[in-house]
Amino acid sequence: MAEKRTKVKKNIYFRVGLGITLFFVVLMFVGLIYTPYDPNAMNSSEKFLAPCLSHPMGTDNFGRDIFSRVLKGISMTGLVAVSTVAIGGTIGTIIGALTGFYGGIVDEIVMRINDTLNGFPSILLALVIVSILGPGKYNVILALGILFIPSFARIVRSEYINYKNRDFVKSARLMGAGSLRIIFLHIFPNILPTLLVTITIGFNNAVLAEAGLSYLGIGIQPPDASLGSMLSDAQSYLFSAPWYAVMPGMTIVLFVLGFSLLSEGICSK
Amino acid sequence: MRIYMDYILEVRNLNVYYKSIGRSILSKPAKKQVLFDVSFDVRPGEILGIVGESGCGKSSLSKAILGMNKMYEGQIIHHSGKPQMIFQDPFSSLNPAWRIGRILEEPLILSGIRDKEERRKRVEDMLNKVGLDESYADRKPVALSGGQRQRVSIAAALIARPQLVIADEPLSALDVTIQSQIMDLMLELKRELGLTYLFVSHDIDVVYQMCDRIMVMKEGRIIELGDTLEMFANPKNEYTRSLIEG
Amino acid sequence: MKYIAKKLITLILTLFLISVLVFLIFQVIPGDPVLSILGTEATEEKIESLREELGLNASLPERYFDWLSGVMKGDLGRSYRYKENLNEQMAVSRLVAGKLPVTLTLAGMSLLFIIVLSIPIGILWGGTKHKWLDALLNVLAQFSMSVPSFFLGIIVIYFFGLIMKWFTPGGYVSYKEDFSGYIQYMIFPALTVALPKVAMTARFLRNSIINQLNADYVRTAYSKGAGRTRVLFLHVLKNAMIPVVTFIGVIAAEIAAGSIVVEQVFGLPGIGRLLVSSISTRDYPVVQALMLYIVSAVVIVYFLVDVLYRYIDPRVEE
Amino acid sequence: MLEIDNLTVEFGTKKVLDGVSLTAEKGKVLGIVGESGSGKTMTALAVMGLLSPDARVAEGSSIQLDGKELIGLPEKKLAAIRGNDIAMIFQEPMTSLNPTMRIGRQLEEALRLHGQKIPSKSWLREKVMEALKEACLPEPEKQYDRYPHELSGGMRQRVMIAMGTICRPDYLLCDEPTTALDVTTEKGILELINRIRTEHNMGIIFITHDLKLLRGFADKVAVMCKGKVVEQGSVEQIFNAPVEEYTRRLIASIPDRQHRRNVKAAGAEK
Repeated sequence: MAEKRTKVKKNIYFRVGLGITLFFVVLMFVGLIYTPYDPNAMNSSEKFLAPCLSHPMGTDNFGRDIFSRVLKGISMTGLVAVSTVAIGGTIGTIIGALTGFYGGIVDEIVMRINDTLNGFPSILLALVIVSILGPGKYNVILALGILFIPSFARIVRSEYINYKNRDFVKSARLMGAGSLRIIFLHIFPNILPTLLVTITIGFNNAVLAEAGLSYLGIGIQPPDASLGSMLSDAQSYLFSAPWYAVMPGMTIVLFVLGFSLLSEGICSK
Repeated sequence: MRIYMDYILEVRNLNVYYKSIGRSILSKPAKKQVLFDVSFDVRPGEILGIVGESGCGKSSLSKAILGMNKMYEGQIIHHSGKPQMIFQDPFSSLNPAWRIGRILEEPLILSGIRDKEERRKRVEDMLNKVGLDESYADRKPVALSGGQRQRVSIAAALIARPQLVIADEPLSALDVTIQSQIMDLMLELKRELGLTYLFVSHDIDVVYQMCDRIMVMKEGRIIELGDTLEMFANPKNEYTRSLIEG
Repeated sequence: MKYIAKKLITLILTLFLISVLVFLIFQVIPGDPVLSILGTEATEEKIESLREELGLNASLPERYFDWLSGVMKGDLGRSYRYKENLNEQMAVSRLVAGKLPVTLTLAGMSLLFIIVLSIPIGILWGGTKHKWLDALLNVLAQFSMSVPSFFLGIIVIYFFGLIMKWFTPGGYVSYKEDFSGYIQYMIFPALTVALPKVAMTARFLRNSIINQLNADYVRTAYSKGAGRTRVLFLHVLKNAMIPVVTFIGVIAAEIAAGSIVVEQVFGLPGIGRLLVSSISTRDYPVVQALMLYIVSAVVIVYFLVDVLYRYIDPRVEE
Repeated sequence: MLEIDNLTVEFGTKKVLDGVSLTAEKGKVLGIVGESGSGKTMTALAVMGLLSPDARVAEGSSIQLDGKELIGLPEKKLAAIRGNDIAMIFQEPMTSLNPTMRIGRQLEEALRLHGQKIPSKSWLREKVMEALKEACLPEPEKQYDRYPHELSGGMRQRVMIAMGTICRPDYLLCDEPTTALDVTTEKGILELINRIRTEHNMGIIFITHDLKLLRGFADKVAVMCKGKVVEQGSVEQIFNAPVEEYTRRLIASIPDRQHRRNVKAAGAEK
């Protein structure tokens, strides 16, 4: 095992990525229960304060503390992304596993549907679903969840096609193992590394998609805080209070960067 | 029907077909015939060699016998429990995500042995039988050499006590020195566990030493079948002679 | 040729599936279109006549084929919100026609930027021997892929617009009036859409080059006495470029997604912005038409890329 | 004369080659036999200067071609030698040719790299035709414009041999050229290599893991194991009077029919 550990140590991406990700995960949980100020409390006397000691990220046009709003935003975005990946991931993996393993007509049809959904740019499909169900965090989660099923299905399917003809699957069948046992017990552990990388990439896309929707005003609605909606408000005060846009923006960037470095670390391990 | 077990496997007028990949899901997939009216019997305890150049249908025959390819006409009558297979490529025949112990435990679980302790004991016993010590149980296939992996896949095939074992080119992926060790191992295990081998190979020398009887195949047909020594003494068929002189 | 015919069938099949999907989505929406046009106090027979006119009473398949034949002829139905004149609803096709060129220019220019920028960077990145350059480019790529397109847009506006004053933010100039001004303005949104994709494509090309460099034929080329640059440009590049073509096809969908958001940031009157506003005002015929346009365009790009892949890779059999 | 003297190559701390000393002569076949991982391919790559960047050639190693030291030569000079003075062919015919370049052009490249003056395009094409004919490729005109994937394994190996010998190098390194081929094609390739050796007085260094191949083919044989030359000598001396235990075991493992038969029969009585 020693040899493996040094490889991980040497792998900078993994360590930096893990560091940033853990930092944000902590912030996510902190944001749920505590924020230095009430994120919605307006304070006209402290409008457009530049980042200072009392307000590490400054205040916005209503005098609200940006840091508290960003904290709330991180936990909201994080929760949305996690639930999205959970929905899309599980359903997509099951569909991918079954179509990949069994193949045949069902596989053809599912693949055709997948191609069609692939045609929808990520934002567009979410836009449509949200326009039907109306904005709000639960609809965003559902919209993004559905959106992620095809990408998970496609990746898991190609893994299963790669493994299903391997000799160890044939020998398992000869020994009397049923198909389901082969799918989940024999093949599944082999695709975990790929699945893990897909999950981290999926998480990133979910964060970016949610922020995009909220920026367009049809994602998470006030009073729920979202980094995306903060950015759309901040755009009109770009000249007078640039930090109002930079702070939430950089938070998203670091959040996503952390995860992509982590996934880079995992797949090069 | 015979009352006493004269044959462990009977194959009668076997024609095997393959689906060539159809143009698309719409057009009917064209059927390509690979085996033509193959008939032979296998006696319990013998090693029947199946030899021929690549593409002569010997692998298709073993797949049909093992039920991996259902598209055939004719009869395949098994008089023994589930036949097992030893594969050619040691790198693909073991589940890379599992430890060796777990790989060897699977056939026992599938044959209904509930008691974990008994399974562990039989795994260790089998590892020793194939010349590996118990510590290999905790390793993953990636940590083993080609020869060691082939020993594990033989152990996996035999641990559930099959009677008929089909070895499809078990040696050709290994180095020469290791090949002879695996040959000795297979012979020893056959004697100890009273097995019957169907030994598929393209290498006439290997088949000569391992097999009691040899079946020579060419383009999906059996062109000669007989006792190894007689066949090598005076091969009846021209093609067999060219194989032997080599 | 047979391959292309087969691929054409799948394309038509997929387009058909898209139209069905798009149509069905908008049948399932709660709320009655007639009411949203006429408003709640409209009289009974006015509602009835409009319902009849829009053919809402017909059965589902009938309405579908009626809608589909309309689409074929370019009539995409009537918008709920926009009025042609006092009592007539604006035809969606006319509404869209005015805005389509803006989005097409945006997508086209960003695709151009992607190709022009990512290929040289990818070659430099894949071919370089220096470990530090490889690591530096990787961090830069990771960074630019993590920036959401709207935030990147804001940075571009702030930096190039407000500070460097290379363009006036929000100063969109229509192509009808001043074409060169239009293009000058469009450079910045196009760059915003393109940048993260440039990083992705460059990294994809880098990995493809490195894969090819490990191939056996490269070792054969060296054993013939070829030098490093000759091997890179004459042998490796062509093989490495083949998968990049499909990759660029794949990100076509993301270019469309990027343009929708970036049009919002830069205030461009493209179909992306129209789509967003129609969604928030629930103007479904417009949303339906735009979705059909965007998705069909993306799927057609997939088809073209697939055919191009067939053409440049001799190994791919019929 | 191609002399390899005390060649030692290290990957990080692991010694991949340890004091390898071999000599090859023009017109003669030097067979190098050993199991996978014995360093036989590494030796050939070292001679061609194609070792991977993280491999380190230790002090005191020397590879001399007719007295000229190759180790330490600048890349440019080495490139001039590769293909012209020493050529190499490889084991995997499937992947050793550029999949998207026509056969003719890949052969032309060998000439372009080393031919001082190329009078005309037709001279080039004609030279390539000549090489293809010499390698006994059926209908060379048709092969010229074909892509590698349109040829069989055996034909591709013939193209490789044509490519390696088109500039008439003094030495041809063959790294298990027939391992991936079936028996009949293998015989054809060995005959072709032999014919080229005699016609152009070319030195052949033939690397294989299959000792019985060298019996009627090589003049000298070197046995390698774990990066060392365990034994070397004339082919008769190696086959009939092997000194080292490892060589004896290698010979014993050649499926010698009678020997194995007895083992099986002996076992049966037990």
